[in-house]
Amino acid sequence: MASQAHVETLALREQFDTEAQQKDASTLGMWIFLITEIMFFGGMFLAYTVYRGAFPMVFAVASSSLALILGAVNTVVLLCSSFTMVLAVRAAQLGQQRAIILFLILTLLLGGVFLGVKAYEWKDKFEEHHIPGPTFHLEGVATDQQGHAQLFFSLYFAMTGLHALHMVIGVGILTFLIFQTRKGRYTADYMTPVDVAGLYWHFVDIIWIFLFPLLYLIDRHMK
Amino acid sequence: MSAHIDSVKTYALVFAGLIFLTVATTYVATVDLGPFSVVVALGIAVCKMLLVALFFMHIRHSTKLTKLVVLGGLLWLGILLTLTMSDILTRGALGVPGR
Amino acid sequence: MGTLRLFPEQASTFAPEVDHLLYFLLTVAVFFTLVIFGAIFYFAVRYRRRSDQELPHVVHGGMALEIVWSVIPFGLTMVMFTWGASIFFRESRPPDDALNIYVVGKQWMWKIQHMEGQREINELHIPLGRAIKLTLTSEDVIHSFFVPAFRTKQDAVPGRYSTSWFQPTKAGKYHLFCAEYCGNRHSGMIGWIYVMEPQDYQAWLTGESPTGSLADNGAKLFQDLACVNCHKADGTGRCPSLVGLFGKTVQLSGGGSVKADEAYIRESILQPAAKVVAGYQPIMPTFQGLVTEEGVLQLVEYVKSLGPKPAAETSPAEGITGSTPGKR
Amino acid sequence: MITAAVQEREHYLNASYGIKSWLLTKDHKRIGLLYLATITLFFFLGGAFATLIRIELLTPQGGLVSSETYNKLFTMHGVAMVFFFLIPSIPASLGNFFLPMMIGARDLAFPRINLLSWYLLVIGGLFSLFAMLAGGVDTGWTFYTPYSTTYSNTWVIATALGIFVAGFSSILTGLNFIVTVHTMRAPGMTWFRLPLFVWANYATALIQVLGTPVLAVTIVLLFCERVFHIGIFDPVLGGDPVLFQHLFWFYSHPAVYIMVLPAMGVVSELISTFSRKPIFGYRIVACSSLAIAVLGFLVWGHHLFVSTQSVYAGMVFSFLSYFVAIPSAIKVFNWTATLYKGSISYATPMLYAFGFIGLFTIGGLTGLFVACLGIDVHVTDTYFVVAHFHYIMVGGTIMAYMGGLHYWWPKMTGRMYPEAWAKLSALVIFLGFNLTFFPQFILGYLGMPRRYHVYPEEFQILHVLSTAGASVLAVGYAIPMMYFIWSLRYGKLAPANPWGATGLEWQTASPPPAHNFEETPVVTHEAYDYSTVIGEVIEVG
Ligand code: HEA
Ligand code: HEA
Ligand code: HEC
Ligand code: CUA
Ligand SMILES: [Cu+2]
Repeated sequence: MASQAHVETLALREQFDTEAQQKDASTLGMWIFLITEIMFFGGMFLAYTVYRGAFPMVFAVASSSLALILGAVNTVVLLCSSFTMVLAVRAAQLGQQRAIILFLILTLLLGGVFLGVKAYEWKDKFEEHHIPGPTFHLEGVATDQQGHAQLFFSLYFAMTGLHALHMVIGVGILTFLIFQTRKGRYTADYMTPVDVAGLYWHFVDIIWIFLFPLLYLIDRHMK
Repeated sequence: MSAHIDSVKTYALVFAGLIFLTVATTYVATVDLGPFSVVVALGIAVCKMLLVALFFMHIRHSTKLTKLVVLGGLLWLGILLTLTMSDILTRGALGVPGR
Repeated sequence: MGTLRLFPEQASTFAPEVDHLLYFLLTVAVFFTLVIFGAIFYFAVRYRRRSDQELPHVVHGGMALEIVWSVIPFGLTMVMFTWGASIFFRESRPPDDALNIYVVGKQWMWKIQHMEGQREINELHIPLGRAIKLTLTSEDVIHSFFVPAFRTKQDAVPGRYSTSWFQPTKAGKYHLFCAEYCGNRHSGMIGWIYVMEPQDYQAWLTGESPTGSLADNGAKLFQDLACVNCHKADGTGRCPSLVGLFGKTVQLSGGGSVKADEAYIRESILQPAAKVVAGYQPIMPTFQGLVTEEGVLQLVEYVKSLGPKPAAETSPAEGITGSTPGKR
Repeated sequence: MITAAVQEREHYLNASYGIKSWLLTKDHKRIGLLYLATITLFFFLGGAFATLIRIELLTPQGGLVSSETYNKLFTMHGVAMVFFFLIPSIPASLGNFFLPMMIGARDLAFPRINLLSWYLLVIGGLFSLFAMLAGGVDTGWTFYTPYSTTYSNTWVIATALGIFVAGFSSILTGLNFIVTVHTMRAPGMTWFRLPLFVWANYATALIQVLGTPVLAVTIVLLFCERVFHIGIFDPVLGGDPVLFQHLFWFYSHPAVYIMVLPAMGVVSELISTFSRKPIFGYRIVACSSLAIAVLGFLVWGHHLFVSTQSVYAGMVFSFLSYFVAIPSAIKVFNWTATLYKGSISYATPMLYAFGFIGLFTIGGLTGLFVACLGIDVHVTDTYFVVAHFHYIMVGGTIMAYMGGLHYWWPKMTGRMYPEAWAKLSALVIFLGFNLTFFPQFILGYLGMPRRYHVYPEEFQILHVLSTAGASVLAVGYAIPMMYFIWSLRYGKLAPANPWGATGLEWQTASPPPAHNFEETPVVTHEAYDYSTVIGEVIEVG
């Protein structure tokens, strides 16, 4: 086809020849972005593995000090949000504008709940002196092991913090999508942004699916 | 456009499965299975990941390329963990400090 | 400016070994460099473009060639690997009768303690012909103990012990460098290794006025830090006896066991609760911050001296042949 | 000859004017030029630091600068050269410009992300520049803990943040390239018709995407450790400083292939064009790029042989290091074999390509020395390692980069460079380079540690030779800088295909139109089929 710039639309940007090509590119782009995320969190998982292997007892005690119920509830909340997200994507595939908006808003709310619970947990940690730093102290751990316990909490905050940051970004994306949908940007033929945002949201969910057992569950029985 | 539109029922079933696994893993954590606690907890997490990835992220309808990308990502994470742990776990194996 | 030399002095048993390996690698490298440079040069001249319009015949790839030039280099690299690894493996395993010397790196000096209690800074005197084992650690950042004439190098990492060993083969004075970047005066963290004839070394040992052997200093610390109040030689009370501990396998509470080596003893002093001996309560206080790395080394040496006793008691200088056990 | 009328033709440079048309451009060609300007700046900055290092090392006492300053010099030299020059160099400038053209596309898949990644590099660069101006950093480009987290009181955070941001630039470029190669190839452009430069950049992109995030998370942890003292790398709290080294090298070893793979791609193009033959064993060369990218991830522990890494891990990493050498060897042999019965022109880019092969061979072969456990214990952290990597990075990559720059200069600017000056400077660079870095091999084996600013007198002769070489080298780099600028105005006008090359980029005008091709090309031939471009043919060979 001729290279003369055709009229650029959202569904077909200048550099692409066909809409299918553009969709393939966006989807592949998102998946590649997600594997960079795997590697990014991978560094944290590695640090966790190393230190848990080095100080299993202390990690057991520290892990048991987390609020199991809150963690489990938050997992459920996040799974619910994934469910509503997938329904939003489905609505987009079918071109049901109002359903998209409804499910996106639900997802957004659930994401908000998750962040709220997380903030509440962090606040608790703050009051209990479980924040890494000079005032750090964890009951049930010998004085010379406090450093190791602090390592657990350093990882806890780094991992949940980064996860929460991803959630915040996700919330931003959802908000953007809601406004765009209201403007009628997405149709059954062009819903790539919703689709791709869905991938992102589910990915963040998967990260939590691993953080939950690693931080809250493993070794709890050893307490 | 999208070739595959899954039914709400499929999604609901997957969702129910995910909730069930969450409850199960939380419960099992309080039971002492010795070293198997870790295995069970991570096993369940992997199952949940598969459910989300295959159904919610539509990997089961995806192109080979997408599947390859995902497997590649996991493989690379595996490389990072395995080769680093190959050092950490064999430290001092010669019975000489630092060797 | 000094004179130009191409190879460093060979002053340890490893030096000729490493150099031989180097000669092998050099031969391979020079060979391939010549082949590549030669081929490029020859082809460039022989097949230079003579007319703007000429079009060479396409030479289609040759699988046989590809295989040949992958397999031959691969074979060569495997020789390199095996040879290099075998030297490395020996460099990693000090002989049992090696003379122990303790090294603590600190910004920006090397603090060295001998078994007899002599201490040196940025200097190390050792007897010729005797295997020397260094146990290294650092008080702050990572340093690296590098003696080019011995072809050995080992990082000294804070928070852990590492080991290096060599057997000098030539008396003389050799450079000691810190090879891991460690801050401002990294290039000033240098010193000298003095390899001495055994009798000279003996004279040097006696010439220095040691403040008691390393183990004795450890024993004194053991008193001063009140370890002795708990750890009685007969093992009475709530604490394990440390007699005969070194080298033993210790059963830990909560399952598992650990070999009582230098690193374990160090950890027992600084983080006693990390590994608790089976049948005891974790009541031992931590001595982190109360005792320096050098002090810990003295304590370690003291605990080592509590046994198991070496078969024969020899003074280090007599073990020149490197066969008599000399550990005290 | 080209007439004035043709010259007036609209192309990407005159399609629009003004600062804004550059700073907001989505055209991959303009973005390529923006990168070119940025990295040139950082190269000369890094070169200025190198100059000071070499002058300082003239005398053993270290009279010129204090040790604080010296430590900052080599750190900032390494940081500027590695993160802000060499890693973006070929992919982000030449790759950005030519990868879409070579596959017959109008642009990269995500032009706005492409522009964003240039901004990220600039922002990252500004962070690091700020750190350099505010007082510098002194940790070495490797940022080893606990020195960098606890002991250094220089601008570690600002520099690390700069590298963090620049890392995202690298990730996004890689992502863009991968997607582009997968989805935007012109009709008929099958995988095994791609030019080798595209293959090389594709392999590079894989590394960027898989490796760089680990660097990013390492920097996040470093940041937390330094600011909040969380203990991750602090032995006092039970942290493991060597874990940092694992994380750092997991990225930074593969990163050396980010630096060399694109150079290999350039050289494949040059060797083919200037001997008028398809690369011998095209498929094997293409696949060995991928093999290097993959195997490159398995060897990082060879930087940790004496770091208290376990003996077994050391052996595994040494063993694996040799595997990555094989695909490199295959490439070298295939390039050389391509020359056989070719029609070899001595144009400047080809001289650089010869230089690359030779110097890369030496650098790579000495890589085998340092991968060898027995030898590395002796030479690690000495000038032997410094010589090894300069041979590959300066002797190899920069040679190829210069070659590529000369080769594509007519296409990018529409002007020819002065051939005689170019040949002269190629020669000067080659000689100056060897004089600078060959003595360092000897220095290193003699035991001269790296990052030393005061050194024993017996090493002085070799250091003086090295400094002398560096001055020649500096002259060598300054000449092209001048004639390139000169040629922008006074250079001969370039025809569309001055070298008789086969790539699609040569089938469009010089400089190319804004949308690259008047018509989307349809590819019907393998890469490097010279019978399609040579008019009347004299067969040889
Ligand atoms: C572009 C950059 C680049 C490239 C491509 C390489 C390529 C290689 N490098 Fe290098 N390296 C660096 C940049 C690079 N390196 C840097 C910057 C450092 C130091 C970092 C620091 O500490 O600051 C370093 C350090 C370094 C070390 C650690 C040294 C130490 O600190 O102690 C090691 C150890 O194994 C190593 C090995 C190798 C090997 C085996 C290759 C191989 O890929 C080489 C393969 C090439 C060939 C083999 C040549 C071609 C082959 C032939 C001509 C045929 C004949 C072949 C055979 C007989 C096999 N490198
Ligand atoms: C791409 C990477 C790259 C490049 C191109 C170079 C280029 C050069 N390097 Fe670099 N070097 C590194 C990467 C690189 N280096 C790294 C990673 C380290 C390790 C850092 C660390 O230990 O942390 C290092 C370390 C290093 C050292 C060791 C320092 C030490 O350990 O104490 C030395 C010493 O000679 C050196 C020299 C040189 C020289 C002479 C050049 C020359 O090739 C440069 C020539 C270029 C010019 C000279 C520019 C031309 C400039 C002009 C014409 C104008 C001149 C302007 C003024 C004087 C104001 N480098
Ligand atoms: C309050 C009493 C107390 C003091 C003081 C004390 N220890 Fe201990 N130590 C113990 C107890 C109890 C154990 C066994 C439980 C454990 O492993 O923590 C122990 C274990 C050890 C072990 C490991 C023994 C083994 O069998 O594996 C070593 C080594 C040791 N102590 C060294 C020292 C040194 C050196 C000091 C002084 C610097 C010291 N201790 C001071 C109570 C003490
Ligand atoms: Cu100590 Cu360098
Ligand atoms: Cu490497």
